[in-house]
Amino acid sequence: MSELNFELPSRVIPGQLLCPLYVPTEPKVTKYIAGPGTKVVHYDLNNIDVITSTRIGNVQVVEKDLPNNEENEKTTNNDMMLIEISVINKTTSNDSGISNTLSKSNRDKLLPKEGDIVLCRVVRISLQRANVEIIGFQNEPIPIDGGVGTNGHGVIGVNGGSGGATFSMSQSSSDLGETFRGIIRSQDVRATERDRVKMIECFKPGDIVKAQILSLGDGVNYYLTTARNDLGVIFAKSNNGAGNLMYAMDWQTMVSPVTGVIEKRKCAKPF
Amino acid sequence: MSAVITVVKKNGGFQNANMVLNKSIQGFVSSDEDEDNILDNDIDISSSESDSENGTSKDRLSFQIVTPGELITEDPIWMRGHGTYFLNEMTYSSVAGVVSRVNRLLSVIPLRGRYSPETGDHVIGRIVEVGNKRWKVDIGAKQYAVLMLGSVNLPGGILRRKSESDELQMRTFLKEGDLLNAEVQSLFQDGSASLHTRSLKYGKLRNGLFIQVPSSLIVRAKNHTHNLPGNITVVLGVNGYIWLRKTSQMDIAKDLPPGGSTGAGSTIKSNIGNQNGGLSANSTNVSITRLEEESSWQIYSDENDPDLSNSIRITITRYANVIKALAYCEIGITQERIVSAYEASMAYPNIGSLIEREVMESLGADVINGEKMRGNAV
Amino acid sequence: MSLSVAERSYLFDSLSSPQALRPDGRLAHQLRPIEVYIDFLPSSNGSARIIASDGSECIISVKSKVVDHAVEKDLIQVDIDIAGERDDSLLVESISSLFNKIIDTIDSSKLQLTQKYSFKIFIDVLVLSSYSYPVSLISFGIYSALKSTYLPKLISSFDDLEVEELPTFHDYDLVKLDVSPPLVFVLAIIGDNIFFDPAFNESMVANNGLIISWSQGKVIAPVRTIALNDTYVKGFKPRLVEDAIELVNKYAQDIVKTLD
Amino acid sequence: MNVQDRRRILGPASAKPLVFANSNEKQSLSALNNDELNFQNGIISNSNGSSIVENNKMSLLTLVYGPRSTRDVSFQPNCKINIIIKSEKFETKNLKELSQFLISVLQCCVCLENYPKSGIDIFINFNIEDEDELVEYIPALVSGCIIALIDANIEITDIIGAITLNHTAVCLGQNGDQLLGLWKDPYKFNNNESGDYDDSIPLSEIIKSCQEKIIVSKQQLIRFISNM
Amino acid sequence: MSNDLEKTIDIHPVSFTPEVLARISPELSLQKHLSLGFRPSLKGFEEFREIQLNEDFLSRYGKEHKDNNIIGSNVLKCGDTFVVTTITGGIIEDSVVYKNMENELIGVDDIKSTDLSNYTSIYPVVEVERGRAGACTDEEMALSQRLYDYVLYSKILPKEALKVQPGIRITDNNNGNAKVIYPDSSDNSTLPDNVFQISKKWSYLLYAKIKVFSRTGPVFDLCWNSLMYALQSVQLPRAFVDERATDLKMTIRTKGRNATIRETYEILSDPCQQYSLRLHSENIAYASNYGIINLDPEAKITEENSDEDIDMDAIESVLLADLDTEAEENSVNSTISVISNSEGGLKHVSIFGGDAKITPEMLKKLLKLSQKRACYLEDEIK
Repeated sequence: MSELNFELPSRVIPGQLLCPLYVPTEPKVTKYIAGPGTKVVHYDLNNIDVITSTRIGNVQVVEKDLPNNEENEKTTNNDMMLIEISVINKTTSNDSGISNTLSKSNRDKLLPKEGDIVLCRVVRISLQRANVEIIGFQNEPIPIDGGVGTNGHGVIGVNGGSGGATFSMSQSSSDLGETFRGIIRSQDVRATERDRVKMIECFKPGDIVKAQILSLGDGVNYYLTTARNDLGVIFAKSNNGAGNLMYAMDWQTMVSPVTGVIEKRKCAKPF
Repeated sequence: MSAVITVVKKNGGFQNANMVLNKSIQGFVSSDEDEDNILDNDIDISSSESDSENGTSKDRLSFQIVTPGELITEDPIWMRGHGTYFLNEMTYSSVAGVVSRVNRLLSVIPLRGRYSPETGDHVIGRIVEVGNKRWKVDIGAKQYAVLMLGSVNLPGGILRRKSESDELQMRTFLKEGDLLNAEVQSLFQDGSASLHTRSLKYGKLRNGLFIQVPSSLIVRAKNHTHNLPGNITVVLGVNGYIWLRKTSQMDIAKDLPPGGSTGAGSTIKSNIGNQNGGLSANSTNVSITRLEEESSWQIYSDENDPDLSNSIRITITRYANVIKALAYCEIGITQERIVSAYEASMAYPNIGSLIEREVMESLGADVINGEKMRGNAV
Repeated sequence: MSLSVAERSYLFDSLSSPQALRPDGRLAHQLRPIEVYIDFLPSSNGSARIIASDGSECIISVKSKVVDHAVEKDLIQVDIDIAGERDDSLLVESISSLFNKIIDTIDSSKLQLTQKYSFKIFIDVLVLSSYSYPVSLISFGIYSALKSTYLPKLISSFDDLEVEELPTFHDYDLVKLDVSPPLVFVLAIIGDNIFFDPAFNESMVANNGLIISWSQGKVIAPVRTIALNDTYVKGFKPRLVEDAIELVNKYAQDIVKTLD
Repeated sequence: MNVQDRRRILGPASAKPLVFANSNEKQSLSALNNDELNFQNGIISNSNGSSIVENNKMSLLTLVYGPRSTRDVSFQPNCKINIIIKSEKFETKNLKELSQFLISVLQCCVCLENYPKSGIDIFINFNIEDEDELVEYIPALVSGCIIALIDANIEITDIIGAITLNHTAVCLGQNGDQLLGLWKDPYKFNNNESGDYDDSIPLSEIIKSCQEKIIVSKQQLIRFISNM
Repeated sequence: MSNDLEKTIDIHPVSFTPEVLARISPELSLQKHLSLGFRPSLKGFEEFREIQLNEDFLSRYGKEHKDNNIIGSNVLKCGDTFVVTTITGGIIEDSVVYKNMENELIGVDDIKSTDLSNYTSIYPVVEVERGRAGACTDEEMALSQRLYDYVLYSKILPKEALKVQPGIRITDNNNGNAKVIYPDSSDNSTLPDNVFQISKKWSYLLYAKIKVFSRTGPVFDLCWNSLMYALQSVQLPRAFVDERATDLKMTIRTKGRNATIRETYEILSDPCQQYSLRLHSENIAYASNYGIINLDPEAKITEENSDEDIDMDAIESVLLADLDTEAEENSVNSTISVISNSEGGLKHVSIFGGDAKITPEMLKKLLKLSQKRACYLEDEIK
């Protein structure tokens, strides 16, 4: 990494200026790119664009290769150096042992985004697809309120009963995961023999599934896939949820160690 | 008149509302008489002279404009079409509009109302929803139109096969809010339209301004994209959606005569004549040669050209106001009229004054008078 | 309805350029023409119907009632309804809160009938359709309606503290209500430019908006900033407030003249 | 309200709330005006972010929920901010107007484009409200929202400073170079004799003096955020 | 097939953080914790959460003088959760029906103070803040109703304590100074006797607004305890009637209509004089809750005797005090709620059987725990 010709603060708070977009350094002009945790903001006072931090964390600087497509040829010359500047959240940087193989950035997992591995619960299946609700990310802390409200008087959902009617607000439940919905289409269940997938032999309502986000989908649903060995059902109970917990035997069978019941699922490879 | 705001103030609202309605109807009629364009060839409004052969109820049938509930005819010989209903052997109108008779079919074409798509219409639409392998498009009709993923050209050339990744990244091609022009490919059972953009003259719209006029003012024609003086191109969607943009290379090429010419958008007038003739063959020529380039990602770009000069923008604004003035005067909108109104508007150096009622009315009058003088009018 | 990215950048570039080109060619301080029909509701004390050139329309009715002003403090009350919006939606409630504050600045001593009783004025606003933030339209409507309001003429005596009597009125004679309601202007800030009366497409690219009230020759409170869309909103140079107030002070008088 | 709320136990309808007679020993509020705000964050575990902002006249608890999914069926590329202020003292209409104002202000700094298809819901609860005017709460409300948003790990481009001066609230960004929000209400001389209101000061001057004060007044907030 | 079975009885090696596991499989999470000897909240089985009290700093009679209408308050913090209770007052004119009833009662000599009709309740509105708007949830409605009922049946709040004994505000004709005189004050000898003969009677009403923040588990006992603390802090203001209002009659003649008589009694609260609400303090009791759950033999299966057949009689169940966390709330179906005072007097017990094995020993134990808890809670306020 090349030397910076100005001091970057190590720890920053939102709104703190990091650097301008271009810095005339010798022998090359340095262009900074706003990475995760930063944003380009126009400053009225000096009438320049600068990169500002958008979260609390530590500054990280990574040199990037010059992209070699035609667009850049017009504007940049070879005397330019690209540096991506980003702010890494203190919590994420601390437990660096957890790394997500798919998402390159360490951006906080506030929202599911393309490529993320998520855990979801199957709520409905049809011939073409399984509807799921996303309940969290793998190995990411999640908000505590899951929407249960028992008080010795039975289970009452937070948006259940007459309290269900809400208006103007985003959602009634307080939890992020509980309310984002997703779809696993039959062709996205597995990588082979995709045309012959029978949804009923892959998922059952109530199963906990590990899946990857394919796309943001439409207004309501994310599109998810389980077409990988390590993706699929991880928790399931036999007899449509009435029986015992089952464990994966191979990639399409699960068994309950207590009762010996065997059911079909598209399992995540457990090892 | 104040430069800041003009206020028309009247006592009693609803009576005046009637006056406005009358005026608009008259406007419609007058433009009707002036220009046959307003009506399609297949619709024949019989005037009182050329009335029905049996001629039993000549006085009733002589009404050209009817209001809902108005008796059209007592003669049961007519087949009842859209906009009519039948009660006690008599045919009444169910909308406010113009009576139309085609052979034995009697229908009323509403003066106002939502656009009803027909196959082959060149329309402009706005994406409202990205769905499963299709986009929902607002074209101002009763239902949203559908644009299937298979009905668009994707980056990488026409012959490219649609892959699954395309389904997942449909939003990168067209997303909510995007404007495009397209052709109505077919109609579904319920009257909603299925669109396609499989031609280089269709696709995402950029470099300009969107305005909307009642769809009844746009006349269906062979060509709906016109290059106007001042390096401006207008796309007149049949649905009343209009796009004004800076003339692009494509637009110029399209207007060139088959032999090829150097004048970029210079000879509009000459083009008007040969548009019907040489155009279709010509545009396909261009398409093939430019296929490679235009099928790249650029056709779905959201970026405007960097060289949209202020003078272009001002001209676009002037055209937009001129078209709105024509719409205000309920004059059918054609390329010739836009140009003639544009020329007339040059009398007003301040474009902002074109939004005033008197100015709009005088512009409309200028256009009509101009046509009368030239003898275009019927 | 949202605009496409290309449309928005076209609009934003035009509007934020030093020449400040508006999509309909207006000058920065020019408002769109409006049509006002007054006194169109025979059973109201005053009414107005106001139509903007983009088809936005709102109707206003003024009704009155005799109240004991010792009991009822607020003598003018505005009730706002916007077609297609719930009564408790953020838009309706905040506009209605704003107008009740604005109306509060009207000198209500003109409504006093006797030492004990006053007229209470109810202004009902119904926005039939609106394509941009409707406060300006509503305030012009309220202005026209109040200016055309006639109230029954009092024939009983003014001094009624001793005599326990309700005010009585002339059978048909009416008195014109003499108040000067404030006007409210919406200004859009785009780049470093300020625009009066932003149209729908201008609002969609506005960096910020200002609501400025004006009455009898000067800018009065309430003054507010307001986001006119949810994509382009950002801060602006503080001195623009000064410019905006100056603009309002300069042109509001003309507007009042044309409204009258 | 004619509609009886049958979901809550509200007691007999004929009852009237206690009305306290005007006390003559009412202390003047302006004496306490310069009280510094105290901040706290992350107290509420079932929300994504939370903050408490208090001084001896107010205590407000701000909760941030989200970004979370919305009920909007159409795709939204940006996230929507929603604010609900709960207060016993002020009318809902006024609170909603204030909510709309705060949403406008926060839109200037929250990176909305990072959170597609979602909404950020902010709930503000007043625990103590001893101030007579809503406008006086705006600095605390803005600070509360900012801390709670940071606590929820939501990205923001600026720490907004807000000052209320002469019954006018001014929200400034970029160290005072940008005006993000302005709120001025018609102020009536109430029975209380606060003489700190002067109508003759033009708005631009108020803004100017706010610009001068902003750095100092933001200091404490920034210090707190740096230690979060 | 049997081959497959043998080789795949392995424990799932996919690992999750405890939070994630609690969300995706609460039962498993709970059982795993219990098999290790503690609970998901890391408490012991019979351990309660610490509580912190912040009594009565919100009300007008709190440490700092405030100009609000709150006459009693409490902030109770328990673990992460905190409950804010504010009590406001109202005044109602006693209805005729009530007066008649009272006369009848007076006619009977021995009014039992234990008669339920001599007690009233507080009107509670519970709000559990969970980031939602709109109508109240079933949980909130159920909580409010339980609080209302239990306050009434506990006989804490005697109607007598809420009677208003209004004073009279007299305006001195000479200097215009207003002065409030109460029937029991010393300097009322100068007044005519009939001045306190006001024909109407009033009672105070109490309203409680209970806001629960940061809910992590069942909250009824927290709400109840907070309400108890708040009730004990309530100060009722003295109320007075304006002299002019005591016998105000006004006739209004409207044009052509009947004359109407308007009579108003403006009853105002004295901002300076107040007295503590007299509760039946021996009836004050505190709430606690318990859960009983069967230990899942599967959870221990790896440690020992995995081959042993599971004997249904040998299923062990454990008693958990003070349920908390999502995992417990979701998986513990047998719950017991107790309201008890420090002497062990029970005001309320409810047991929901669920599926767990509840032994009499457990019940005895939990009653003892409740008493201990009540002692602790009672000491907190002193």
